[in-house]
Amino acid sequence: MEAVRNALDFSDFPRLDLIVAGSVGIAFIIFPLFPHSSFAMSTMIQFLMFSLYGMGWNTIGGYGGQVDLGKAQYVGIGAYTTAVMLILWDVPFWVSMPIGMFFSVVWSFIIGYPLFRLKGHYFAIATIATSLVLKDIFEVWDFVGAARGLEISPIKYHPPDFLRLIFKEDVYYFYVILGFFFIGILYMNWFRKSRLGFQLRSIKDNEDVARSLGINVHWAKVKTYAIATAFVSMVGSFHACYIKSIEPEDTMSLDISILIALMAMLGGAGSLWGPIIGAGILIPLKSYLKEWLGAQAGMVGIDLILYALIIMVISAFEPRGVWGIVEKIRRRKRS
Amino acid sequence: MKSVLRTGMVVLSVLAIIGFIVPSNALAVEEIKIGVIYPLTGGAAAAGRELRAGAELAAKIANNVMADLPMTMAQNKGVKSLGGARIKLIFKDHEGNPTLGADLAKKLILDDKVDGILGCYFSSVSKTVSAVCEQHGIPMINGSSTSPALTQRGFKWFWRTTPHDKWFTKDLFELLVGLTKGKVQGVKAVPKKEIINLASACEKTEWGSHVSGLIKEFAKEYDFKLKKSLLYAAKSADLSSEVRSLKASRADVMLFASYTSDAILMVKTLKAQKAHPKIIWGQDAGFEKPEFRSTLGDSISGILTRTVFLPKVVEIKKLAGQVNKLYKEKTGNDLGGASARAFTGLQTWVAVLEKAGSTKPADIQAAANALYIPGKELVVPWQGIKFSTSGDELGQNVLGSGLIGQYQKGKDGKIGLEIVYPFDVSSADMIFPFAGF
Amino acid sequence: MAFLEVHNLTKDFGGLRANSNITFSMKRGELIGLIGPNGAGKTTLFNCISGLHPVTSGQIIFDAEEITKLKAHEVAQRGLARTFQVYVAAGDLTVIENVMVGCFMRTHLRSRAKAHASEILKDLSIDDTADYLVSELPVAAQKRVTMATAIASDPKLLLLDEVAAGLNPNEIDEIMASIEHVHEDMGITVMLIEHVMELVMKISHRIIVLDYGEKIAEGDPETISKDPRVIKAYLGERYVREHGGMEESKE
Amino acid sequence: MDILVGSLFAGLLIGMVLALVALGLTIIWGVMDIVNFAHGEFLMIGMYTGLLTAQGLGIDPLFTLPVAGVVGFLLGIICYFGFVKFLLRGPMVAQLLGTFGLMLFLRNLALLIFGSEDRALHHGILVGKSFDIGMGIIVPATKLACAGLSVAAFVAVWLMMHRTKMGKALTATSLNAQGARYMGIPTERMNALAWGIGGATVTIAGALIVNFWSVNPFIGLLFTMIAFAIVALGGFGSVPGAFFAGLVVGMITELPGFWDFFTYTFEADWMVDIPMTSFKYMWVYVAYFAIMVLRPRGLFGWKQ
Repeated sequence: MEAVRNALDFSDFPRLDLIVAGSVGIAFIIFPLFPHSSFAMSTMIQFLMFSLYGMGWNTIGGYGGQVDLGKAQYVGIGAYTTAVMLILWDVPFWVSMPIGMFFSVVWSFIIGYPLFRLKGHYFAIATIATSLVLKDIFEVWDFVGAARGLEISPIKYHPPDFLRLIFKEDVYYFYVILGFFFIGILYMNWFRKSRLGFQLRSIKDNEDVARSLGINVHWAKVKTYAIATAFVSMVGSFHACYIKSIEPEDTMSLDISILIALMAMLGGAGSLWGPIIGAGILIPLKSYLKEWLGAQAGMVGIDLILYALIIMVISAFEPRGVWGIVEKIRRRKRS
Repeated sequence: MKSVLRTGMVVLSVLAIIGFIVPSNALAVEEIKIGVIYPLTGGAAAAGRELRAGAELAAKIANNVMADLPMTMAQNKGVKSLGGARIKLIFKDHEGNPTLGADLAKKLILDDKVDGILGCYFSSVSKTVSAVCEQHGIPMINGSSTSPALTQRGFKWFWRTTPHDKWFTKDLFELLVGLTKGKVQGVKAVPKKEIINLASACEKTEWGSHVSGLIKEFAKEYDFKLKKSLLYAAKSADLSSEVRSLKASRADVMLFASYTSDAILMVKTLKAQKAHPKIIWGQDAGFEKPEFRSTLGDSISGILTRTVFLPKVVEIKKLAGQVNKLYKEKTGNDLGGASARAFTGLQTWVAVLEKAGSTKPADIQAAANALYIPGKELVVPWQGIKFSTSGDELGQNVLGSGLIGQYQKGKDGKIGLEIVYPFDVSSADMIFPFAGF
Repeated sequence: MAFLEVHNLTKDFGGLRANSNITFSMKRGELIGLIGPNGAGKTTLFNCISGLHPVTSGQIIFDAEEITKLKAHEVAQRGLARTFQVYVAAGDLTVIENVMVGCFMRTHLRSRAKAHASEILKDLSIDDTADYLVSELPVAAQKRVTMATAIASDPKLLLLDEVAAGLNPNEIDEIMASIEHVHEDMGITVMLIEHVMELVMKISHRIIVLDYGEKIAEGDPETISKDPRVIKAYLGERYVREHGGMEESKE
Repeated sequence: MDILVGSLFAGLLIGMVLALVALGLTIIWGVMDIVNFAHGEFLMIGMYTGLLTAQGLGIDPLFTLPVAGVVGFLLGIICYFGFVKFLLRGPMVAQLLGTFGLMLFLRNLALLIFGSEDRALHHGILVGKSFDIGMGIIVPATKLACAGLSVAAFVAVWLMMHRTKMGKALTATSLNAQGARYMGIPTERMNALAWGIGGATVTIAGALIVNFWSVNPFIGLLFTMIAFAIVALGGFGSVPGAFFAGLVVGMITELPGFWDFFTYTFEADWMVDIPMTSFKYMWVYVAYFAIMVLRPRGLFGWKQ
């Protein structure tokens, strides 16, 4: 009961935050009612997906300070579980998604247990390594289509199919992922106030102190890693139904892992709004910059150069991201 | 404080509102919009440029009268049955990313309201893009993706002009069998036991692993022994262990599916390791690229590659020569496999529209299914274009065919590709066995 | 029955012996001071007792249970809390959130943790800083926060590592009062490492002296202040110089 | 038998090449403890430098090594003072994020300037030469030169670290920057120097290996990952460790060869179908993971 109350309780935020968040939330809900381009719609869906990835990453990477660069493996597990189950046994999305989450969590325990003996960038690089290993396995595993991947045939199902999450119009996907998004925010709001959340923030502060306060540091990290994993896996399942075609090279690529981490860090790791702001900046930037600049001949890669520069400037001058700047200003105002 | 927050708020809302800005152009009657999705940036940007130039050239010919070109679309200004409507190409760049490809397809269909789609070179992207087209009932013509699976999905809105890997791989085995029967120009019949042992090395993404599977299949069917079949990581740092493995298999024929950098590295490593098979065959891609030739120089003499278009075709086919001239004026390069197929892809689009006389998807669908373009109107050496409308391969052009070329040193001392298969159009004697590096 | 017993505790770091054969015991309700020159192994001893460092040999018994092999968090859960000498609060926890981390050891409920934390803050009279980041506070307040956090876990034994270092005389008086409050009113057994002699001598029931990793003396403050070994090892260099002799400290 | 000896030898050779690639990272990451995800991009820049200098000036690629060294040294110094310096003030996360940014930046800058095509050297003393010395041992000239340079560079760096004042100052800085500062060591300059030397060694490596491998803007990441694995396996801070770890990784990449040897020796047909080559790099990552978890000091290192 208290958990629900905590999840719904946003009262510790300044009023301004809530007004902004509320109006943006309402804008999202009514967004499809206005005339919009399909490009804007798919950018929005991407934004929501990456916000959710970022929220998941934020639990372990932001609150826990453990920079994880291997999230793509869980995107893969979620997406593959849903796709395989749908194609082979016609299992609806709403069943296969939790199963995918279960598989992801199991895998996260298997690798998380040894993984969290590492710290700092040794940990970060090890997460990349595990993700690449899993990708290599999927690339030769015939049951999941090996490198050819899997395709959810668009002609086999009759959209709109709410059970299997097969739609023709993006707007359905938009509302599904928006639902996940709001649930994700509530969950994160609960998480940051929960015992585990507090423990994790204490771990990020100082592991020895955390230990002496009775926190099983290793276990707390493994548990949180599992939560992060479940988030990512859930969106991975959605990704499978949305894109309808998955292959290791695309779904489990290192780029996705990096993008997830970069976005959360850019927005502000360790805050509720950080990953959302990060995704809100980078996803439209990526899409629209590319549309405006990248497609011009001779400007190849200019969008990514700009993107890299933003990342470099942020990391050099305000490693706590956009939200870090906001908080800094607020604190200065107060004192 | 407030000002900064307000700025943040403004940024967020702007990002949200960007979506509301709609580029909704009214449908102009005199224009037919074809969305073209190619890899214009990223790893395959070089191919993307060729593809784009090929498609643009075809559009130019369709939109203008070029009476001396013996092809229907050159005789009219625009599409005649649609009142001379001009073809307008809208290019999009998928960067080799299937997810992005699907997004772009939606954008083209819903925002730009294109009448049809052409693309996408990468089979993986063609897969997602064709799925979007299928859902929205928008016709898509594919000119250059060779994964067999694409036309085996029962799609009703997807047509492919190029032959696919299954045919190409079959061509190879036909060539091998031809060798044993003495059908190859300039080579006496070779006892089968001399070329019975095969080994293949394919890069392990979608395309390479497909090819690898096909080689396995056909080796069984044609009764060859596949001694070694390996998949390697694309963009590999080093291939010496792979090559050693191939060598150790004592194969007579080595088969590859590699992109450019791997193809170059593979041949370099073969050379360094002094591998000495009787036949080296590449499945297009890297083995056909100009960089492959210029980097490796004379040492590639004798290597075979499958392709759909060789500069030699120009000598056989008058039309190809004419188009090649135009293409060279435009880009400074000769037509290649990528550009010729992109050209043909768009040519097919124009023919379909001409036949349909309407831009309604259903009319286009009917026209495409009933289409026939005779081989003499094509730049590529096919018998024509006619799509299958039944069976397990829907929308596949049944009149296409592949070529197998061999790098040979010409009279001018330059290394170039000569046609060795099909046997009836071969342009030179085949070098057999491979002389070694 | 002793409350905390340490038998022959030895701790090596590579070739370096930081604690050698230390034996002492502590009664429930006692307040013990642990002193010694820099590098004497005081903090290492705390680390060993609280389980952060595995001991090389020896035995630690806390409240009738052997805790030698237990991990730090298990030790803490049995009611043994500690503070840290250098408290790096780089993170984004506010004062009250910091204290709540301690409270969460005993409860899963946020509401209860929060209530308990505010109580403790009030108790240590730092409730006015509740919503500040720890790093924003002056040193004295930071020290209080570390104490508050440790107390929040409802310990039976509290190990305080130099809570008075770097404070001015006024602040030392305040923190002394806080320690006494914790010890007497809350009934928590306390062991403290301290360089500020006024404080140790005044409030300790008993003092243990370490030098070069070995226990060189143990006894009530008065005895210790007269012990020649102690004076030589520690007080001789510092306390005597600063305060001109032993006699004044008896006040 | 030939295949076993051949694989063994090839493993050693490629191992030395990879060790050379990792040497710069050993200094920057292993010794100075600054993570650098742009390491492979430095290599890529070295490759382009070698290639373009050779083609532009019409000289043999071998003579471009000093040019590449200078470019790499400057690149390292510029990166340090222009960027990395600021990262070090922030938390560890900033290093990860920032050097990732640097990686993206360099990669896409190269893409903008050079395009995405693969480029390769066509002429040169080393290009395309190899020697067959029997027993299945075949030595490509480029790799042999790389291996020679690798040994020389490792010896030089080792001597520098252990025999010169500068090297000791570097080590002191890495062990305890604050302490080193108190002792009058200009730590800022030491860090910059580490970046300069690290950059120079990797660009020289790049200019050399471009004799054999073709280059494109995307080539960096694979080498970054391999270099990470080598440094981790060798143990942080251990220069000789990195060299031997390079050899180990070289052997791992030759695993398919050993597999073949057993396949043919035992005539085990089931072994033929195991796709060992597709897992070539996977074993490197697995080795990294295993070493980090089981023996965090690495095989030969002294620092965690």
